[in-house]
Amino acid sequence: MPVYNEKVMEHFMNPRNVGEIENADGIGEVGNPVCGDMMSFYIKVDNNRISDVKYKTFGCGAAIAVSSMVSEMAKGKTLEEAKKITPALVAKELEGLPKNKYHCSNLGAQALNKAIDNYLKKQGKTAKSQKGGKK
Amino acid sequence: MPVYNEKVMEHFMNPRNVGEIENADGIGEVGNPVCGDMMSFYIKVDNNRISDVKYKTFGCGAAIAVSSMVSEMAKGKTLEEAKKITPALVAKELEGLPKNKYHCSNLGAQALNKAIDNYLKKQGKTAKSQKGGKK
Amino acid sequence: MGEVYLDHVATTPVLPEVLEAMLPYFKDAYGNVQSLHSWGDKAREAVEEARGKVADLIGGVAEEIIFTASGTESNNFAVKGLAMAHQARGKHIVVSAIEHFSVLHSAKTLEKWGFELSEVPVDKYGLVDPKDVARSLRKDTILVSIMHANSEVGTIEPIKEIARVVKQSGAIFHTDAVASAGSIPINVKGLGVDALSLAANQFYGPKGVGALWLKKGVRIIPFLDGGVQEEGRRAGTENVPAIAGLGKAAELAKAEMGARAKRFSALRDKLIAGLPSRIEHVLVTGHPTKRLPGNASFCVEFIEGEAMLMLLNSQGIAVSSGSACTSRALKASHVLIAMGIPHEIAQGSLLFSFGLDNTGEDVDYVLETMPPIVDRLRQMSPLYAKFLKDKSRGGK
Amino acid sequence: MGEVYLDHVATTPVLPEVLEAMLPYFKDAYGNVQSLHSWGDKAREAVEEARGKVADLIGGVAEEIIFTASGTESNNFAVKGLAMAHQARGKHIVVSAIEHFSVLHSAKTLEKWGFELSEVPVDKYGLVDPKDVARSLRKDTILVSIMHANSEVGTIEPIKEIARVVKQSGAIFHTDAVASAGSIPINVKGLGVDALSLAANQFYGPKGVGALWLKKGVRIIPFLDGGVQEEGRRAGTENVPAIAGLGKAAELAKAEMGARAKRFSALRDKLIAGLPSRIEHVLVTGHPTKRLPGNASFCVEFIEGEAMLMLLNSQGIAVSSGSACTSRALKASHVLIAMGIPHEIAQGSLLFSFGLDNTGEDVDYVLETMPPIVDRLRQMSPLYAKFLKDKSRGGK
Ligand SMILES: Cc1ncc(COP(=O)(O)O)c(C=O)c1O
Ligand SMILES: Cc1ncc(COP(=O)(O)O)c(C=O)c1O
Repeated sequence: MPVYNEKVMEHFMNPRNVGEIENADGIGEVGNPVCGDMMSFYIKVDNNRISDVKYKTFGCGAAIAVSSMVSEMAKGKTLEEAKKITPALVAKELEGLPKNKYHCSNLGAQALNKAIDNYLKKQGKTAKSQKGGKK
Repeated sequence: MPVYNEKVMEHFMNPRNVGEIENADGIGEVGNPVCGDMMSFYIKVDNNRISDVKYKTFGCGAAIAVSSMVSEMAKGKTLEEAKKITPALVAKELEGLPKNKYHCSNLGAQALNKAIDNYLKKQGKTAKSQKGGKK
Repeated sequence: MGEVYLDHVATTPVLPEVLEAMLPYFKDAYGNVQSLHSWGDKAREAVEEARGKVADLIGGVAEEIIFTASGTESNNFAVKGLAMAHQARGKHIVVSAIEHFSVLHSAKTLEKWGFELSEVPVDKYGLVDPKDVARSLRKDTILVSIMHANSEVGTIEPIKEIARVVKQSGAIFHTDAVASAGSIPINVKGLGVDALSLAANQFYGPKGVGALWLKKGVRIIPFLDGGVQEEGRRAGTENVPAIAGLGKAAELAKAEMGARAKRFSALRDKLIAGLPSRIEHVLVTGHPTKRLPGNASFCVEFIEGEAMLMLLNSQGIAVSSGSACTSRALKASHVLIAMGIPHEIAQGSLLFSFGLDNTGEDVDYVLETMPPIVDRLRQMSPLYAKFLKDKSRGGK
Repeated sequence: MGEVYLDHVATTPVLPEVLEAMLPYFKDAYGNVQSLHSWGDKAREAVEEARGKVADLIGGVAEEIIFTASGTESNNFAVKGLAMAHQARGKHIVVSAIEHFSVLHSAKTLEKWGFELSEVPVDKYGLVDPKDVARSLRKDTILVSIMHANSEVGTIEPIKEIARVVKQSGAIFHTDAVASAGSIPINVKGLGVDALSLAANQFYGPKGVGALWLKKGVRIIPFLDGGVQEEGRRAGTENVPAIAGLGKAAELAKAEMGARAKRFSALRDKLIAGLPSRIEHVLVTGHPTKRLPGNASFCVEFIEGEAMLMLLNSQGIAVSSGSACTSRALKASHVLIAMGIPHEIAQGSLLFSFGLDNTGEDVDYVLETMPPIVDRLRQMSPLYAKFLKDKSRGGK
């Protein structure tokens, strides 16, 4: 009885979209190595749509599989759609995660979200930020 | 690894001198069934010597083996010699008893002792008793 | 000379199928359940499969099963762990007078730790009256532990009725089913208990493994501190082969329970009918009908249990006794005493417990072997001599 | 793809001779040790024979051995039982910072019960300094528990020197030798300890059985309440087959200890020399010479242990890790942290532990398999990317 199901294992063994995007439109970093997991998500946005997504992940099998799954789920989605990717949805797409690994699905969704926020911030589209337009 | 050694087992399986002596010269009763063991010793005394000894015993394997051993040890001894049969000597003759059965060897020696005392008392030879000579 | 094992209450053999189920986990699939590699995977699989089977045996859910190393550990864990977890609500606990020492002494330890303990009495059959339980309950009662069946006299307690009473008070109800689980049908939901102990070696599983069923949501403080095994509720490397054995034994027990019980109770009834008809002054102990299928318990008057046991052993018959001499503590069975049996009669306790290898011929052999043994010991018993003389029973 | 088990620290397989020694006690000589008939006699014989062999392994006396169900139970029993028995003299206890959780969490439980706890630090090799122990001792210190060897980093502690210090204070000294007993020579008299824990599944014995050696005359409060087994010190039906297995494993360990240690340490040294020479930024953890023969432990920088472990497993190699992700509690090994290893490096912990089936080829296979795995994970590691950019180590 493996700890991870086949879907998770498949993503762990063959993670999609690994890497960095040079001059990414948005970057989101979450976690830190002290607690065991760290993810950096990079997105490219075209026409309000995530045209490319890459990530680097330091962490366990679940963290890697979650990163991979989030990247697949995000690709091609509009920013609004992508923002609706919740940890629960990620876990569901992975057909379940061990209880003590739930936080990994949180991290994945959070990192993507942060990357989107980072993009929006740069675009000056967030309420608070006036620094937009750097791109 | 049996709880009792072979010597004890042999005495338990073939106890010597079981029975009562009618018109015994001395009777000694010790123990009570509440604590699990009870022995009644009967002696016949001739010329200050234990010419016959019998007993009835309610109790465990050790109690029965001890009774048998005590009866063997006592037979033919003078009263003074018989009084020197200590629990330790009984246990030694039996080549050892389990720790929690030591009290059985106490009972055996005690019962014999009581029977001797009972005889002496009847003989009026104890300091306190003046009732001797009933025999 | 026969070789007749009639001491299944002490422990049962391991069935061939059970041993078969254990063997792979000694030498091949020997991994640690906590290991994150394929050796661990196989071990985990075995343990989770067994968890489901044990849950099935008692009508529980797999996640509610916590594996332990013995019935004793399950009882220590339940009594101490539940009392410690709920002491904020009160410090009073209730047990019956005939609990196994693993419950009774755990409760006494709690007493030393500042808890208060009440003991509910039993009647002459060893039955607990739910009304007595009700009377013992207080506002600060947090835990009641009453056994499902008593192994020494076979009496089966009215747990369902007791549970109803306990539940009304809000206390937690644990039952020690070590003597009954695997032998008679148990459904934890139907019984209405919160926790239940069982042990594999009572139903053809291996020694060294038991379980505590704990209703979902009931808090408990771990008894064994350490690693995160069993969802953090019981530390220590999981005993995979033994757990696999328990699982298999549970599966077989469930499947064959009816057939086994039928066979055992026929043997039991034959002995219970036969012995007192062949030997005078023999008392059947325990309840006439509410009793474990394989349990035939007696007190033989005027003689002592260990001596009988040894003479029976010399004839190849293995039984047990609750006499003072057979206990290391040199006290007659607290169960028999609680049932109101006088000490001197309790000393003659003898317990025959049937199992899968036994036949009607074994009973015949016992019925034939017992009378001369009893005779012989009575001939040397000062109590019997007294009785013959003046019909008096008991000590001086 | 190979099948290379390098996780003997998690558990060892049961040797064929050991299983052989156990088998008679499942189906034939299945009696209960407490039974007073011949089935009991056979069980008693097996247990007493094993008791002698376990005593022999550690230079103790048979009557000083108390059988338990695991290393965890031995440690709970020792720490709680000794503290409870001697609390009249004081309520202060001392442990090292790198104890196994079964000691550490037992000590924390005692803290909840009103005891005071001091933790002695270790140096970067995981060594306890006897002077630090001396400094921690107080007038009311009743118990010191410091492990004989640490399983995660292999470091062997100077128990003899520590014992000398502890003895001067009059405190009782327990050592957890679960990781070392059966692997390196132990003589309780020479060490000068009062109590010592060991477990069979660490040296080719079965799971589910351990022992506590307790010096004659040292008082302890039973941990498992119930029957009178083990001279009243540990209740519960004795696990006869497992105990027989422990005895056999102890006998074999004693006879073959030198040869085994020689083989294991050759494999260990080969890996310890080879891995850092093939992979950059690999740290050997634990002491360079004072270490268990079969233990090779590392931290691989910039990547995480579980991921490595899973990729190794996909290549048929079984190891363990002390990373946060491999622990249910999601905390990096307290051992590595106590040794001053930064959290982010501790996450890359990897532990290879050798056993009887391993060969030099297994080491070669590891040395060949590891570099691409490390590469692959580093390629996806944001920490490694940062390091390449600005030579920075650690998190944000
Ligand atoms: C009712 C009951 N509870 C608990 C136990 C303890 O079981 P063990 O000695 O296997 O731990 C027994 C043992 O016979 C029992 O009969
Ligand atoms: C040093 C040490 N102590 C105690 C234990 C606990 O042993 P177990 O889990 O077998 O109970 C271990 C387990 O690996 C250990 O390494």
